[in-house]
Amino acid sequence: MENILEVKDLKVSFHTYAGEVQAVRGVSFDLKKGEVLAIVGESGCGKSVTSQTIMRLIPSPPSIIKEGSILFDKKIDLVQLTLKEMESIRGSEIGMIFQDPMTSLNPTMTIGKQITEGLVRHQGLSKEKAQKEAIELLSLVGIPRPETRIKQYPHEFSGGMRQRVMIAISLACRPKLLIADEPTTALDVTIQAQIIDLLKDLQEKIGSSIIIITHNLGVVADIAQRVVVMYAGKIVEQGTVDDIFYRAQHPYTWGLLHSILRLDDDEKSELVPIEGMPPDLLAPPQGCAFAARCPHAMNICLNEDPQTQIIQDEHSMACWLMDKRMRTEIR
Amino acid sequence: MPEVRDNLFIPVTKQADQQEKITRPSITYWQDARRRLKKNKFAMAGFYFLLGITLFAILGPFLQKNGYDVQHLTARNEMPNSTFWFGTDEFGRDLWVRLWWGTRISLFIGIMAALMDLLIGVLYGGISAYYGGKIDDMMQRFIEVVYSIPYLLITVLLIVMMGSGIWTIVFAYGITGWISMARLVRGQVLSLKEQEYVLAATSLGASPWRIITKHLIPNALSFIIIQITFTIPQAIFTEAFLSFLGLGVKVPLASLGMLLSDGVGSMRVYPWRLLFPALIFSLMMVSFNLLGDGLRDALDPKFRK
Amino acid sequence: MSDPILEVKNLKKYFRVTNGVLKAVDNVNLSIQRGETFGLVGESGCGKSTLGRTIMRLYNTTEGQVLFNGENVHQLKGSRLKQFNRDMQMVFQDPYASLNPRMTVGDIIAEGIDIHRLSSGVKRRERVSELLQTVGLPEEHASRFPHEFSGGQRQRIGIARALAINPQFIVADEPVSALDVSVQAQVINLFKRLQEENGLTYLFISHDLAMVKHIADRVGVMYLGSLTEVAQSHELYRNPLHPYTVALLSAIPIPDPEVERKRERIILEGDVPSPINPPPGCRFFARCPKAMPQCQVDTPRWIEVETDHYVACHLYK
Amino acid sequence: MYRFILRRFCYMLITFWMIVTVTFVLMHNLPGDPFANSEKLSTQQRALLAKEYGLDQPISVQYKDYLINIAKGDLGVSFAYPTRRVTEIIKQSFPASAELGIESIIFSVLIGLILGITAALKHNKSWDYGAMFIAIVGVSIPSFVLGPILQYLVGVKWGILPAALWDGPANRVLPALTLSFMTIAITARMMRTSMLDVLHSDYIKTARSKGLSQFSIILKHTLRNAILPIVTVLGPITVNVITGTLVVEQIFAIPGLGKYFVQAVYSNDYTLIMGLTIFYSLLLIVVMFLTDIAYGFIDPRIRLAKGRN
Amino acid sequence: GGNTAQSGSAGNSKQLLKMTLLAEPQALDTSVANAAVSFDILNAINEGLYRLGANGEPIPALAASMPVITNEGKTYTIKLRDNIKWSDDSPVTAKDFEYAWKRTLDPKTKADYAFMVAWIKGGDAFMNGKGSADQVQVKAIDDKTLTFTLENPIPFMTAQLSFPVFFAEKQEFVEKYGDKYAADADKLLFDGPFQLSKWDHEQSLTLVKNDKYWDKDNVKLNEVDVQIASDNNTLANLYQSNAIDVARITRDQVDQWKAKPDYQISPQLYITYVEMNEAVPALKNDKIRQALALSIDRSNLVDIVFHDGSQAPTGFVPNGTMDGNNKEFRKDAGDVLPKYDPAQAKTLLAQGLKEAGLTSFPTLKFTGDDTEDGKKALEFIQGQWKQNLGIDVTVESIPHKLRIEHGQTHQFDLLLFNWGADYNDPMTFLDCHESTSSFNESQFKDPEYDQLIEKAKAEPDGAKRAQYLVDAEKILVAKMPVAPVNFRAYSYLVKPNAKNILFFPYGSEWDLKNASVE
Ligand SMILES: Nc1ncnc2c1ncn2[C@@H]1O[C@H](COP(=O)(O)OP(=O)(O)OP(=O)(O)O)[C@@H](O)[C@H]1O
Ligand SMILES: Nc1ncnc2c1ncn2[C@@H]1O[C@H](COP(=O)(O)OP(=O)(O)OP(=O)(O)O)[C@@H](O)[C@H]1O
Ligand SMILES: [Mg+2]
Ligand SMILES: [Mg+2]
Repeated sequence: MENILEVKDLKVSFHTYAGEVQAVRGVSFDLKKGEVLAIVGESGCGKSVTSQTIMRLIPSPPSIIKEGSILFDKKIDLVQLTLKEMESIRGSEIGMIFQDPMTSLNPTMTIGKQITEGLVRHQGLSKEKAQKEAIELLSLVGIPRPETRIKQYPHEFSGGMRQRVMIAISLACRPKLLIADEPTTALDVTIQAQIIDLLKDLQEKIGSSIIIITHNLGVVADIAQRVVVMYAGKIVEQGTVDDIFYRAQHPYTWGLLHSILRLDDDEKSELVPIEGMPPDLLAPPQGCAFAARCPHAMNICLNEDPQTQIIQDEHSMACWLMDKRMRTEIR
Repeated sequence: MPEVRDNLFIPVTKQADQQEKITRPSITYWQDARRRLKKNKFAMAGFYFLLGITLFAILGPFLQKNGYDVQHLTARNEMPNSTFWFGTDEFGRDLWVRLWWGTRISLFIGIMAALMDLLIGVLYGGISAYYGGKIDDMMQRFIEVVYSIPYLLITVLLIVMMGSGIWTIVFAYGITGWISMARLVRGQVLSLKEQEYVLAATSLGASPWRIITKHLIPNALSFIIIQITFTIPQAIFTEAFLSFLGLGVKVPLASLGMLLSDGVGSMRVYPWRLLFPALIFSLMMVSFNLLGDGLRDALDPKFRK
Repeated sequence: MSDPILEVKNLKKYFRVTNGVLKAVDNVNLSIQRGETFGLVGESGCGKSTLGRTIMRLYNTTEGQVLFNGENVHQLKGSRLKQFNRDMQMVFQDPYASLNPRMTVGDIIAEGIDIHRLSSGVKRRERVSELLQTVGLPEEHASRFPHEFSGGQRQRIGIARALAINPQFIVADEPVSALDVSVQAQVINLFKRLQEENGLTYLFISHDLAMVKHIADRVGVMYLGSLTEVAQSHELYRNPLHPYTVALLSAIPIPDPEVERKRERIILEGDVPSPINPPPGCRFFARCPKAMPQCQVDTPRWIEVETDHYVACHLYK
Repeated sequence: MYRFILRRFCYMLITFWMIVTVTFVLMHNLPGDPFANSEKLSTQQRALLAKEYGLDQPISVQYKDYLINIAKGDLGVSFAYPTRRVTEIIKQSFPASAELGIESIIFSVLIGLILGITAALKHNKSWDYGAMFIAIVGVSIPSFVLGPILQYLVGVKWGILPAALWDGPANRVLPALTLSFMTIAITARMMRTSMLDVLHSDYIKTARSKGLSQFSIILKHTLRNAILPIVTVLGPITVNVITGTLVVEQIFAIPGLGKYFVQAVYSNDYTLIMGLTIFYSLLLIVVMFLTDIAYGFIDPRIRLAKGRN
Repeated sequence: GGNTAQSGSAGNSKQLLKMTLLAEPQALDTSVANAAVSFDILNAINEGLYRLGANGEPIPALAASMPVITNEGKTYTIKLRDNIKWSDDSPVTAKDFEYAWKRTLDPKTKADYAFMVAWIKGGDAFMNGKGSADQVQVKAIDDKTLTFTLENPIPFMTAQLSFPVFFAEKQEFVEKYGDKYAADADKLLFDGPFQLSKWDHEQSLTLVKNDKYWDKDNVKLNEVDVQIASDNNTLANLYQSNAIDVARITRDQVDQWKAKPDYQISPQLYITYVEMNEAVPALKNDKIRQALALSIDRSNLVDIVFHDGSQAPTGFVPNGTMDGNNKEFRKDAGDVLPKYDPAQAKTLLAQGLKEAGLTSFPTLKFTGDDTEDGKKALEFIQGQWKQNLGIDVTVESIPHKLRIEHGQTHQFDLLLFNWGADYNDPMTFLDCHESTSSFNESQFKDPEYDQLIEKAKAEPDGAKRAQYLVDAEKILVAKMPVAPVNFRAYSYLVKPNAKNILFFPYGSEWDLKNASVE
């Protein structure tokens, strides 16, 4: 199928008083039309920076895109666009949902105004038309009595409803791509289920491609078709959900899967944590970033960065364990 | 592709310690803050200016043989020259000496005001917030009352009752000046006392005294310090204002404010009588502000650049 | 063998807020046996922390009692209070807010020792090293400051602080929810190890049902200030009775695509209502898929449906 | 809502009563009596006068009478200006002070906001430093230095604007400017901080993600929210500026209220002191109350919290 | 820019003059008025029986002629002019004068200057609440004739009748407004050269020519715009920017202007001296007091502190004071004050201390006004004593009113005192040192001095009286209970095209009746 988004060798850094923080250190992945892609990984591994770089939302300075390209819809390289050109793509071609619904809405503006803003900007709708559209959107995301609701302010909504409003805003112009950065992390379990359900539902109806960022593997299993696993600013493994959950090859992915508790797991087995902590991106280590925490680390891991290798179809990973010279016993 | 030798494919043996290695350099909060402050050129400039001004305020008068009150009736209103570096006033008094004396007084008032802030403001705000409830309510009412009486009225009343002088000014400042500090500390303590580490101490059975001294004050300290860097110039400013109204320190001593208001009167004929005090005063104010701003940025981790 | 270390009887904790009364904990009954781990789950804002803090004496009660070793903790004074402070400790949710940023790790851990004057000088230092080792940190870290540590390490410091005075009972208020999944297990394993070694009793608060299931012997489910169901943990997961528990269990996504594809979900309608001035009747009424007219009027009673399996729902008589 | 207002009102009364009492006590401890003001009066005459103003009564009676009079809205007759009632003095002098104060607040808010916004938008660039430097210089020059300098340069030397007096609109410029320097600095700094806060907030990211232009984001999303914290301090600042015009009044010969604050104390003008205190505190209390309400208008969260009752 | 005095804005045909007052007139009620700022306006809008001429001589105003004085200079009979009217067209009658004076004496009126009217027989008793209005010996014999009898003969009485406290008031009008009388422009009646058309309190007053005034033909100005401004710098700046035509200036501005034709000096009947409280042991000794007086460099003081045309004093009665016998008192008495002599002062101090049995001079408190002049003078004198005598005093500047109270209750060691004449006669400066005077703040007691003053008061013969006063001053010089430091003068800037503005040495500052703008 056709790719809607191709990210190639993206490198993003922040200039801080302490030095250069290499938040994203060479990330490449594709997203097909109509596909749901999940990006998982530990806190601080660069998920948000990657997604916000696609939207060009990261303030510059302090950030710079050092290398790479983001090909959107086969033709436009988002990295090369001016901010003005980017403004016309944001909201209309690409929509975004943020983690915390409590702070992501402007507290002093009515919900209606916040939804219609994008419509008026991109589709040039009149106020009344935009208003009608907003009401429709609200009922689409399952908010009862949308006619009265659009006149209300964010604080009059609960967390779950605000996240629905965020979804309505991001879908207002029916974007081809929707990026959801931890859309449910701040919500309760039962509400989380509602939102995930809604996202799945809307994806079917509207047909947007979705990038969902999360560190909840349960959510990934529920909604995603493909998964990208990130660690310390790099992609360590990517593949279909089944590749990742059942045929994972990277020690970090193993660790991640092992440290997660499962509700349907009956026996009380000992949990296997990943010891240690992720490296400081101010001075990323030589070699594999995970080596320090990896139970299978070898001398080479400390010195040389592994290359990405394709294992099968869409399944690829970056680890020396897959190297041909690797003695089989260890594997 | 770098050349990779087979012998590298050997598992590393790790010590537990290595896993726990902390990547951040080990510096204390204060060291961190100091480093950030040192990086702030403006704040450091402010700091060094203040240091210089303080030094001169202490030593400046000794560089000249004249006392601040000696009148040279034959050398009145002289331009700056080799005998009188900053010129003389209408009594023929050495402005250099008077200026540094004035600076000394103004600084003294500033420092006293800072002490008042610490003594009254911090204590008041701290007690009000820590005990909360009815006590807080009552103490807040009281603050409201003091705040609602025109400050100028209180000050003038006091000066009329006690006579003018440094101590009266300090006292007057003590009556009204601590309010912003009290409010700030109260706000800080109110939020700090809900912090989980304070709850943890409470659940360990810590006494209020221990909580206040070990937990609340140290954590509000950076805000207090910043507030003080604002209080000091404010007190100096207030004294200058009172001097303009003729309520300043007792003659023949002169504060910076008095020299200024004197100088304004004669600025068209004897401009140096305004120029030098104004220069020092502005420099002092600018320095305090720069230092205060710099401290705020340095002490607030959010302001990391 | 019933040896309750903690009993909570008809506990109510209301907060007075600007627009009414916020019933954060409303009529909770609970009993925890010595040496067990009691898990408390429920959605955000349902009153778990408030319950924990009221048990810890950090809040006064509005009504009801908390009995610890048979004594009403809210009436303790003097040396008994000191003893209580030593016997019951708390581990907090936020590893960033629960350590005083201006104190060294050593002083934080030794705070209880200092307060209760348990030891000083060399002994104190030795005890701190010992505690650091217990929670798996090198002893040199005693001279460092909290901001130099990662979340997981900080949480371990918090645990060491609680352990310093040899408590019998620890209230763990969402001790791992702020941590990354990859380090959560470190802390959970530590909790389990300590329980085995020291025979501790835990009140383990969390909103992660999988976590609670893993660590707890018995589990209580809370909804909007009240307990809705209490049972042995395996019993609760196998045979949930209250419609809320059922929905909650079904809402949790399982990190297994196969399972997820097959699973039938119960998605609850609507949002958690506000605990301010709640209506009479069952708190869950508005969202309950099995609501009956009776539920709107009567508050359901607390009944033991099976042995050790309690529920508050009109569906069960 | 009614309960809220009622409670607030009660608090106001209590505060108010305390203020009256405190001032009353302070005032009666002033050295000297109100009729020491003239060399020419004989002792007998003074005694007669004191009697007429009720000053021979025990303090408690005077206090009681005073409270009763206040309740009736009567602030009495000024001792120093025997033909003028205190209420009249305030009525005659307040407009100039108020006008000057409000004009200077407008000046400072305008300039302060521009400086603050510039600084925030160009955070940590030379524009930021420049704007903040202007703000700092603003607080570093006392008005009694700035006023005469402006008066001489602009009014006399260049002859662009009237040097002093209170005749027409042109006369307002210099004093308002002098008075506004301090507040320019305050608003500029506050605006900078709060703009920075808002600019880093999540909902600005949301607005950007909708594809809104930088300009409309600042106009529609940032300003309103950033101004909120300034609104809260603006009330008290305005009151302070209005009553603290003394220096500027004197320099520019403006018929304002400021000078009475000093004069009344000096002349032991009991009724005027009390009247001014009452007026000032009332002004302050009312303005703070209004600020709260205004705040509610800008910030819907507050509006609702109060309206729910 | 710069100085454009010559092209002053006064050069208009509208006959508009722009004046300033240093403060708001506290009252324009002639009975109550107590300050120069009020007198200035009252002199313009009202008129007494007499008006002072350029040399301070009384000229008949509402009176038709000079008074007829009988009864050893105690009884005055005065005829009023025919065509004098209030601004409401009613005639000004002798009754209006009788009413006004009695009203002034009435304690209820709270008139500061009532003591002047109390020179009339029965006045003192009434003023102090002991007598009644009927016993006051002032009477309107008919509409046009007023007669009154004084307690003692007063040589300068005719001139004093120009003082606002002796103006007329219309009973009907005063009573109509009660408390509010004279509070605003529309609550005033006018019988002088101008009417007050607008009074913006604390800001400005507008005077327009009074068409009903008997001598309106000699009034040239159509309008006088009076702004209220007090700051010295501001006044100079306003003058320089042509916003005003007349400004009073001091010190540094004097230096700037003194060579220009705009500059004028108006010497005042006004003296500044240091009071020495004789109740303080160290100040009981004559020599110590003399030492303190001798060690003050008065000519430098006048130059530094005032610098406005003020003169170093040569006695206790300022230059320009008439002696009641048509001569200037200072010319009679001569330069009696010992010269500045630090060496002599030092010896005197040593001798004085020995006489007083003191080993050293105690540290005394030196109190004065907290005005700019006051503070500067304190500062200067303190420095002089320190440098010339080696003695320390602590300086305290307090508000004017408080200073007066301290003085009257004798709560001071050394006090800097200002005294302005109420009438043009040495008595106003001398009788306050009588031991019985309530203004005898230094507690100076000298029976001989008291006798001389009392004799002078009762003496109807001008020459004899003047001699008594000269002798009295000599006693003051010898004993030195107070040390004079300044004979005050005011410096004015007047646009050269503004003519015939009269500046007075006491009472009101200026008079505009004959002023004009060319
Ligand atoms: N404005 C910034 N300045 C400096 N460093 C930054 C900035 N924003 C992000 N970073 C750094 O970039 C790295 C990646 O951050 P990012 O927000 O993408 O993480 P994440 O994977 O989204 O984590 P989380 O799960 O916590 O949201 C982090 O190490 C972070 O410290
Ligand atoms: N000090 C307090 N004052 C007023 N209301 C409070 C206070 N503490 C808690 N509440 C309210 O009581 C209710 C229960 O809060 P609590 O913190 O116990 O919930 P929780 O179950 O711990 O939620 P979370 O999972 O978010 O920690 C909430 O609605 C909360 O807003
Ligand atoms: Mg993120
Ligand atoms: Mg909680």
